[in-house]
Amino acid sequence: MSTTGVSTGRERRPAIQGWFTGADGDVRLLGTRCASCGTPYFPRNELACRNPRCAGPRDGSELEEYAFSRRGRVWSYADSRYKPPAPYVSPDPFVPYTVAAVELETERMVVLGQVVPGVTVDDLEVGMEVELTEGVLYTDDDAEYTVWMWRPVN
Amino acid sequence: MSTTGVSTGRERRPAIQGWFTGADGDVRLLGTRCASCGTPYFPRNELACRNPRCAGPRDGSELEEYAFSRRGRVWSYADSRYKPPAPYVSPDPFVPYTVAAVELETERMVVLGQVVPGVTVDDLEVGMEVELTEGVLYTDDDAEYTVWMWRPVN
Amino acid sequence: MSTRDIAVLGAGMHPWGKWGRNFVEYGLAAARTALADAGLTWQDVQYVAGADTIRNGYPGFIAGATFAQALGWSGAQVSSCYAACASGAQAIANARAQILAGLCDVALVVGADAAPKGFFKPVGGDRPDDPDWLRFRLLGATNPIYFALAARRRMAVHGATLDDFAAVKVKNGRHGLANPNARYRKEVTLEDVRESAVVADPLRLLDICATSDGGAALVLTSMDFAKRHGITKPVRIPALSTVTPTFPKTVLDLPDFATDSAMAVPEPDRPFRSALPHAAYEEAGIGPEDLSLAEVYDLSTALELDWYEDIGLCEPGGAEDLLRSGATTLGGRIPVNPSGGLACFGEAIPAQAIAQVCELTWQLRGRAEGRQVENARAGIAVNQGLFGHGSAVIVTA
Amino acid sequence: MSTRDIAVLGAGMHPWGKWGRNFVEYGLAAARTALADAGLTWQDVQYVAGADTIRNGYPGFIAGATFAQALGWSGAQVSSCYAACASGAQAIANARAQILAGLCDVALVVGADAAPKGFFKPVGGDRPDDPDWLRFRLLGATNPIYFALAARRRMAVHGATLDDFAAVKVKNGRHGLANPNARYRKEVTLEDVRESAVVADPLRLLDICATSDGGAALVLTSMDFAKRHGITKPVRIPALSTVTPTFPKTVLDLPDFATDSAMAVPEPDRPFRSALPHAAYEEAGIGPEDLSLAEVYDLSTALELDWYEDIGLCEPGGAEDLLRSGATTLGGRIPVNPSGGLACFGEAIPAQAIAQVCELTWQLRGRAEGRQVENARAGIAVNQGLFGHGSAVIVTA
Ligand SMILES: [Zn+2]
Ligand SMILES: [Zn+2]
Repeated sequence: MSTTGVSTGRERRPAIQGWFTGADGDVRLLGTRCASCGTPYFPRNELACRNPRCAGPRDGSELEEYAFSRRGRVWSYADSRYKPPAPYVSPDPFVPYTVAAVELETERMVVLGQVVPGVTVDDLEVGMEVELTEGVLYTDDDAEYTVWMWRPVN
Repeated sequence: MSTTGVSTGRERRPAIQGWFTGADGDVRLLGTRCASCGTPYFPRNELACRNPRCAGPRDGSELEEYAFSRRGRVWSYADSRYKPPAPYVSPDPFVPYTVAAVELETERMVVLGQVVPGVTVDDLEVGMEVELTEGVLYTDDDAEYTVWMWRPVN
Repeated sequence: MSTRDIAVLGAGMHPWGKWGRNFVEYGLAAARTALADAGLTWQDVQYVAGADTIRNGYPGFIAGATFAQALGWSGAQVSSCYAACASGAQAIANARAQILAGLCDVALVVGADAAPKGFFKPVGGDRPDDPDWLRFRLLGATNPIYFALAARRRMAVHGATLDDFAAVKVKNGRHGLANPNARYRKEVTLEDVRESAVVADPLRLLDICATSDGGAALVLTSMDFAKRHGITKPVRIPALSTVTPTFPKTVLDLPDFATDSAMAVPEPDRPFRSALPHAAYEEAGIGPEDLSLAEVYDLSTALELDWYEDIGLCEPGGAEDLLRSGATTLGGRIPVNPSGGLACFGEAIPAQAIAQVCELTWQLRGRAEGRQVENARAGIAVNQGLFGHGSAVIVTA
Repeated sequence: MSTRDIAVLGAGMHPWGKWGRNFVEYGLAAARTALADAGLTWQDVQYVAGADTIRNGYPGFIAGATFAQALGWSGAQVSSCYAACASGAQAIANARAQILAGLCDVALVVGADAAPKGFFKPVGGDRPDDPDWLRFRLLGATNPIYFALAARRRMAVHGATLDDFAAVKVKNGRHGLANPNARYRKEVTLEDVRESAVVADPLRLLDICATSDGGAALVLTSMDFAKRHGITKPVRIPALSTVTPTFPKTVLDLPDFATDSAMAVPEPDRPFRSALPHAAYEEAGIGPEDLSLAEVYDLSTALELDWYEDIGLCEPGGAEDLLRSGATTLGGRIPVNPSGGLACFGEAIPAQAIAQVCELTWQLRGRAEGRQVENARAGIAVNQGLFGHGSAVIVTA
């Protein structure tokens, strides 16, 4: 197994369906947005708008597909130096990874994501601009499983 | 796998340690008994006597080993016609089994157990005398796992 | 009016069934229906009491917060409780205490479940220290085995017949025909029950309740709030009991391997299942003779008969005669399970005790269309779950 | 005396550690110690409130009943609740409401845990619908990752340094030296913290609390009962808050993938973590200036600094100066975590919020040997857990 992001020639599959989309250069987080009050949701909310003052029907019919901004600014960041427990699928030996919390200006919210392999906490700063891409989270004999990842904008 | 009770020549191991003991003819349920108030416990209670009016120290030191009566009378009985879910280890194909709740006169309590294979609900009656024996609960490649079972006294 | 009264201003359910969706959806729908029924909004709610489900991941362990988030974080106080089949009643008890303490005026109680198919089984993993795991492993003692042991005992001691058990199913099936929230709305005949497969002798498939998806919710308020809200004669909850057993507990219950021993201390005067309603009657200052109807936990048909005696509708051993007399059928003296009971609903664990109180509320309002008990003035809802849990709730007009 | 006062007559713990025994044993020991401290017996208890553990099988899901059975079925009323780190506080809230409602006079609150080693992880099984499962699967977002994100944010916004974080550990380590219930009773130096391995940058091993076994219990009574029992000036709980967040929740918490959006509705005036003590201050009619001490949930050293601001000991951004001034050290103006906090205990989830109130009780009685806050008159205990849970409890002399 590998999380290096280096292609192994296996099929690529999203590690979760419907949470992100697009090819490199236009990867977007997918969620939903309330057509009544405008609140966007990630992960997707299909049940009912959760704004308690929303005037919409709040039966789910008000929620439409929504693709989030591609770029944001680092709100904070951290890394993991030790192998986390399952259900995280870890390569052997374990490879540390970095996580960033990123503030999206348009959506006025903070979204977590792993940072692309090779970028460490030393390369990050609060306020730094980052953009969304896709990276390999883990691999098995069948496929490479991908997830959304943040990477610094050069 | 088999629960027929027919020996397969594999090693016999109790399916659980310390709940019963003895060879055929003197199989006993093992539990504990409060040395202060005399209350017996099955399954074994090593924590503290649960009689709220017990005058004992109730720190576990009052609980001593106790072997239960070998014989009792059927309080009720039932069977299972469909394969139960795990963690029950079922043979394939499934073999129905019978369970009896047995009243122990000395201990003034009712204890559940499977009934030996071959005895069905048609062979049982409330009030019937039964005695404890050991039977095979399930087998795997390594061993036969045994458990306490009730059988009618002829 | 007792100082222990609280008002039931709203009741709502998500219909029971096998819908295959997330439990949050059922709870949310039930909550919205109950709020609409009360003429209140989510913003009016100061306290949310959730009844947990332990088979739906972390959101189920914290049902109160899960429902509060789904309704939209509002800063309300919250609690989540679990007590097996009595979970819903404990959630009502939590809300009631908050209201009676003057800590809040308006509380929302919600329970919902998305149930697995087939036998209930322990939550995943190898847990040889857990009696709920061990009873499956060492005995194959599924829930129906325990129900069957109680049924067979009743046959031996009180002369119940298989047809008595079947008659309970036939009665409840008929009661639930017009209940829009029931999962099964189909006439069942004695023949149907007799011909259904034996699951755990002496009980057949149609004697044992299924597991269902469903949700139920109540809006509970102080009597003062109800009055200010313009409801001068609300349905009320004057009493609720969640007592535990008294040592020695000499009746075998799920998931026990054995009863307590009565060697050192004699059996209590009142066995556990009858202690539950007894405490509620004492609190309400009424007795079984004051009841217009009862909702009892018919996990099995035979268990409904036990409840007749436990809630005091007849003496021990009298349940078969009471059933045969028609007294517990709609139109009889004291209809039991006019909703159709678990026989028509199947069990959605944390929702069920709340649903019982919803039914009593509708009955006492005179709005239980197609299953209305005439002149209903007072009702009781009782249940029992694993590990010394149970409840009795008294509801009055 | 407020009409919302209840009396704390007894407090007890099982020492924290890694004992490898069943959680029931810890809860039972804590309950017995609390009862003895109160001069009451188990037979006096009318209501048992258990705080659940979700990692110890079915008995953990119904902790109230499990402890009631272990103490010996007595017919007491029971409840079991779960609210992540706030579980213990919700159990106290349940008992308090019962007492204030006049439904009982004497309540026992118990929480205990036997914790797994290492990172907390989701309960077993594949659960791709459960956010607590998904955050591990898709992000590797362990608890320390969230703590580290908050710590780094604090460094960037408020200029906290790694040595500030380490100083919290040094302070709490010193506070806990003489605490007989603490797991770690060893002086820790700045060097020790600096040299400990980085777990989740910027946090080191000694910045992050361990997971422990432990138990805590309280005997709570009505003020009238306390008086009849001869205790005219008991330690009291005049206020307790378990408020939920207000939409939009704009602070990232476990196990979130994202905050709520503030597009449609502006952020609430008061973020979640400061809303918790605010509601309790309002209820008690006191403010942070009235506090003698505080027990705050130092899941990480950095988080203790956030709490200084959230409970109003200083303005946002002032925590580092407050810490450096020595005000929060024993002997200072407002000692924080005189018990040693999670730094010395490690977390035993359902017991922790109860243990905080035990410490406040002992401090307010003037019996916190070796760590006594001078003239302690009022204290606050706060915590926060997953999914919009948290609590603030005010305790007064
Ligand atoms: Zn909306
Ligand atoms: Zn004893």
